[in-house]
Amino acid sequence: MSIGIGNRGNVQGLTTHKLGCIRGERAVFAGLDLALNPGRAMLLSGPNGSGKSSLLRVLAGLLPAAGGRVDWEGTDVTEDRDGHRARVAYIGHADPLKPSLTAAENLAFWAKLYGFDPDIEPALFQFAIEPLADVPVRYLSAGQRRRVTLARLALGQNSQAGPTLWLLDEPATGLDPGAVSMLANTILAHLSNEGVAIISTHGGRLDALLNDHADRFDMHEFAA
Amino acid sequence: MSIGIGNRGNVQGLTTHKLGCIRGERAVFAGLDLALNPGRAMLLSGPNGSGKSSLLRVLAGLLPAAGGRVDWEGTDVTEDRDGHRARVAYIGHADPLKPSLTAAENLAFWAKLYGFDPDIEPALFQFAIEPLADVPVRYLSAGQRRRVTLARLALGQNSQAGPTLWLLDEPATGLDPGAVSMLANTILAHLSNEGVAIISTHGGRLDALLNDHADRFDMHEFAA
Amino acid sequence: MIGLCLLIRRDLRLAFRGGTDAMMGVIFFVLAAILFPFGVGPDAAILPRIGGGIIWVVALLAALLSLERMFAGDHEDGSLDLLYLSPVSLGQLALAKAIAHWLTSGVLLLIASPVLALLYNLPSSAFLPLVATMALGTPTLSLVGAIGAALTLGARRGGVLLALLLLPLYIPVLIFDAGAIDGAIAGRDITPQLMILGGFLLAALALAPWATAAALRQAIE
Amino acid sequence: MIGLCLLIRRDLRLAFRGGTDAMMGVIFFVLAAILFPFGVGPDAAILPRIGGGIIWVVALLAALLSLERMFAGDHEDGSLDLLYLSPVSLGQLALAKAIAHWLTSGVLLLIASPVLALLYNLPSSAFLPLVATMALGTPTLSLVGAIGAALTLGARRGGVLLALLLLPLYIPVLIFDAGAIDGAIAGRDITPQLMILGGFLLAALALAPWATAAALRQAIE
Amino acid sequence: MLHRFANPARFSRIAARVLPWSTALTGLLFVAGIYFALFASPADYQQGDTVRIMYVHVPSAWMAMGAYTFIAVMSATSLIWKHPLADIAARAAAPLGAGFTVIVLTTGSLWGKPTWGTWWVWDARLTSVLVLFFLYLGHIALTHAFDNPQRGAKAAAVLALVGFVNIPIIKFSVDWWNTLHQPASLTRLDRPAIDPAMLTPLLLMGLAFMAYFITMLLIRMRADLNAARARALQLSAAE
Ligand code: HEM
Ligand SMILES: Nc1ncnc2c1ncn2[C@@H]1O[C@H](COP(=O)(O)OP(=O)(O)OP(=O)(O)O)[C@@H](O)[C@H]1O
Ligand SMILES: Nc1ncnc2c1ncn2[C@@H]1O[C@H](COP(=O)(O)OP(=O)(O)OP(=O)(O)O)[C@@H](O)[C@H]1O
Ligand SMILES: [Mg+2]
Ligand SMILES: [Mg+2]
Repeated sequence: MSIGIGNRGNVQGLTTHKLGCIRGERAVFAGLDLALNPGRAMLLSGPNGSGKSSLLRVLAGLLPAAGGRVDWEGTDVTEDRDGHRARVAYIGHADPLKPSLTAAENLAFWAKLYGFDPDIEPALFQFAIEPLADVPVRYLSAGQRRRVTLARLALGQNSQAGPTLWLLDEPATGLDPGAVSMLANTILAHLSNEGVAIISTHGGRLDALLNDHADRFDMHEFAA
Repeated sequence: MSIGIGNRGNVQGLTTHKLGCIRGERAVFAGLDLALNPGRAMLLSGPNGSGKSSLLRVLAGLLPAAGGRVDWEGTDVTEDRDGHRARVAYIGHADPLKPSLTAAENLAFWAKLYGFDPDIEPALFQFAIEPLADVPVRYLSAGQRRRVTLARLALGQNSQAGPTLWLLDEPATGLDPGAVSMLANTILAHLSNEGVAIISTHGGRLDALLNDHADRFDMHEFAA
Repeated sequence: MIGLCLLIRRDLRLAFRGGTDAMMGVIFFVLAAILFPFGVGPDAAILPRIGGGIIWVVALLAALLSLERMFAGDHEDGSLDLLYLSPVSLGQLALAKAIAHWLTSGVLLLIASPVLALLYNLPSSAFLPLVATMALGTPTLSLVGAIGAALTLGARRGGVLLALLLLPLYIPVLIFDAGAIDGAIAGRDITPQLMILGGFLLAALALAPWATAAALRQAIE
Repeated sequence: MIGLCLLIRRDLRLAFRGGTDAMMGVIFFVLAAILFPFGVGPDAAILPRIGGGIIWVVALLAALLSLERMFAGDHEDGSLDLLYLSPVSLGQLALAKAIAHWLTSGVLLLIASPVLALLYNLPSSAFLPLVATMALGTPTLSLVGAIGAALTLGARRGGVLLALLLLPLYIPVLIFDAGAIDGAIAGRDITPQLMILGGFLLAALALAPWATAAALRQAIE
Repeated sequence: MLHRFANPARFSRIAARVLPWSTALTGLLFVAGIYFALFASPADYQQGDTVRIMYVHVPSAWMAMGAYTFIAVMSATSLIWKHPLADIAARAAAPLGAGFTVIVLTTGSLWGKPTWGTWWVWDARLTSVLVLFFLYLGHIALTHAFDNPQRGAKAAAVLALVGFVNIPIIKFSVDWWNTLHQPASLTRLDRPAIDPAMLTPLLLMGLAFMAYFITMLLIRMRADLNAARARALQLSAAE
């Protein structure tokens, strides 16, 4: 698990130290150490309720850690919250899309807000949803919605200074095999760009496609 | 695809004839014929937006067919809507659970409303969620919620005269491998009971586990 | 009948746990009634004059408030599909929802109204008529409201539409309610108004579940 | 600044497409104003007497109405997480939401109020003060309301709680507004009241976004 | 009888044949009605020339109520017999009825100022007509509030049936409550209590409004059917 730990002076990528998380007065995990070098993905597995989503939220800074610390390149991320937020791309279980806006409007909003390249065409193309660009999200099927959500990753990737730390919570939910390949290619391109990705998963095509570039991490061991 | 068609006099299970579906003034599929014998499952595959969910809703009677007919044991289901509703167990993309009620309260409500056995313990047990019985659904993880939704199937199964036609829309979404096995076992028990199940899927563990008892059906061919 | 009770119990439980904003109604009712004296000024002469009317208008607005989400939650999370597939008919569902809505808004308004009557210094002869009109009128609001809630389910701009649809249907109830209270204060016999309100209620009981069920059937797709 | 405009534009677009119930406010406002004469009775003498107060109470209730879902949609679908992670600060988000809320409720109320003044037969000397108090008061309602909306996000019985929290904060605004209108009708100078309302607005502008941001930070978890 | 027109194509053919006649009839009736109303009828001994407002006010009041009744009947036809043209007829009639209602309200107000000294009072008849206007608006809004037009039509049909209770209230409000407004003088069960010199223009204008309604209804229904056909062609071309 501990790749790259040791020479604290010149640590790269993401490391956590004795990280803990409490939700609703119950400890979800504790004493969790992980380390991830640039260019690598980490596949987070573990049974339902083992705390994968919670861990990703702690890493994103959305949930306060109950103990321990998260470091980026050796420095605690809580010291520079704005810097950390600019580094993170987070995909949760839910699709943050407005049903009454079209797919293109939804994406364009996030692109502009994050200061990404406002040309969303390539991102739509990357997930094969150009034909749906002008359809209100209300009418999209479950998998089509997920594609629109994921196209946000492509937006950041196609811009300079996009996020380097991708935190993806079961991103392949509802995707057909073709779309899973598109997602895998997007992630691989990110990794080849010295990016870091942590991806929760229950196994499946995405795991297989990322296998050569990913470490595995089982939450089960850290259940509190 | 057409297993059991031919002797219309004594048709068993579910058949459709030239079934069509229109959503938002656009034809989703047309001229769809399928037939399914008791004791068999059908794995519905197809790219995102190909109409798997729409087909399941038409079969459940939730969405009106735009053309063609759905027969159960040779008679049109629209002739006896109440009888058809009593026959159907439907699992959609969304989890019909109230966040403020506990898992047990949610399940008990559906059990009583459908006239199933009000003892929900075995169903909770079947999906390994007994420890969560008294937790409000608001606090459950994505996979835990899906398990509670699926436990409804077990409820009907453990009662006499439970539904015979199961329509499951990507039921394994968010489940860990252990839970997928529980689901597969539940489905297999249903099939061995002369039940019928139509299951939309994008491939994965559930497909493999059901392989010996399932036909496959690709929506792609019927895209309108 | 079992299904009806079950559905009502579930809605009440959800309201109590804060799953819906049904309780909003009473709070709104009380707050609004407190606010009006501030807005109008605590003129001792004018409050009793307008009190009956204000209490009724606020009750009506309170009923309107919690209506929008009467079926919306069940629609969004797929529960409505399951309710439709269950042995309980949509008419029973409509009736159960209206009863639950009334129990979480109308009944509480009914109980709160004498207090408000005191606040507004209404003459004591107006107390009984106020409670009587509330008892006859608020169930009608819930029943008719259910139609509107079902009709606008999934509509663009549902909330605005709901208000637009219900306002004209609520006005007759309001006219007779206010008329009864004014009549009582003036010492007139208010039996005719109460009869008409009772007639509205009976008509709503007979027609509203049917109309609501027809509207719900359209909303499931 | 770009972020602020972007957020406001998005909320306006959502309101226009019916994604939120922001428009509910005005409709509610107009409807309520139409209803009161029914409840109170079409007494030509009493309506102008209470009209100013009623208009303001209804405006306040209308503001309250659309507040509950100010952040709720973004909270439920995970948009709030992304807004927090974006370069825009939560304070800017709070300000943008309050401005969008005001544009979809306050401004429309402002425009509708002269019409209502006509309906209620208010003396013409009350028109300008009514519009002036609306212009100064409604932005305060939106800004203060944002705090309440953020504080009650995800709370059990959020709506009730919101009303309870905001009522005491809204009452001072109401008192000075109604005071200004009454004063104007009585021919008094209303500059002091307008100054105080302006003071409220400035204080709300300075403090509310900050408090809202703090509350939002707690709601994300 | 109704089912003879069930076929939209046959309806279109019949409408095409009727339209020129009804258009001409509408024009003739209006010319005659306006002539009698403005020139060939006496001014009222009490109200003077303002009484001529009546010749617009009263016919449009009849048509406002008549159009709603028509919509209600069509809605029942749509919900019970699923007649394909009923939804289209209801949808076509609603804006016309709303227009008549606006005319009643404005002419009433204009008439109210000189006779009652106020534009508006909250009395039962005026209020119930305002309610009718809201019902029309609700019907139109509901028809267009859904992305699926079918759903909008059915929802509006349910509303139309529910709202029909308002029609008797408008009609009898003047009898049930004593109000400022005129009670029925023409459409009552015993003899009309109106001067024949005023009756002629009133009846002519009533017929003119009715002919106008039928003409516009046919035109709107035909346009609606054509639009549906164009959409269907477009969809089949796209496949
Ligand atoms: C906005 C205000 C008004 C509205 C909404 C209104 C509405 C109506 C309606 C719905 C009718 C049809 C009654 C029926 O067929 O039974 C009617 C008829 C009539 N209205 Fe008005 N009205 C208004 C103002 C006035 C005024 C100011 C006058 C004149 C003083 C007036 C005089 C009449 C007369 C003479 C009739 C014919 C009654 C009959 O012969 O049946 N209306 N009005
Ligand atoms: N309510 C709706 N109104 C209009 N069109 C819709 C609606 N729901 C779905 N559609 C469209 O109908 C098509 C079929 O959708 P459906 O949900 O059946 O697909 P699916 O096969 O289940 O896809 P997925 O694998 O993504 O779940 C899609 O193209 C979708 O955009
Ligand atoms: N908001 C919350 N409040 C309290 N407890 C929570 C909350 N969210 C999750 N939990 C609990 O914390 C634990 C971890 O949940 P989490 O969502 O992180 O699991 P997960 O590994 O992502 O599971 P899944 O595979 O089902 O998505 C679960 O037991 C869950 O019940
Ligand atoms: Mg998770
Ligand atoms: Mg689907």
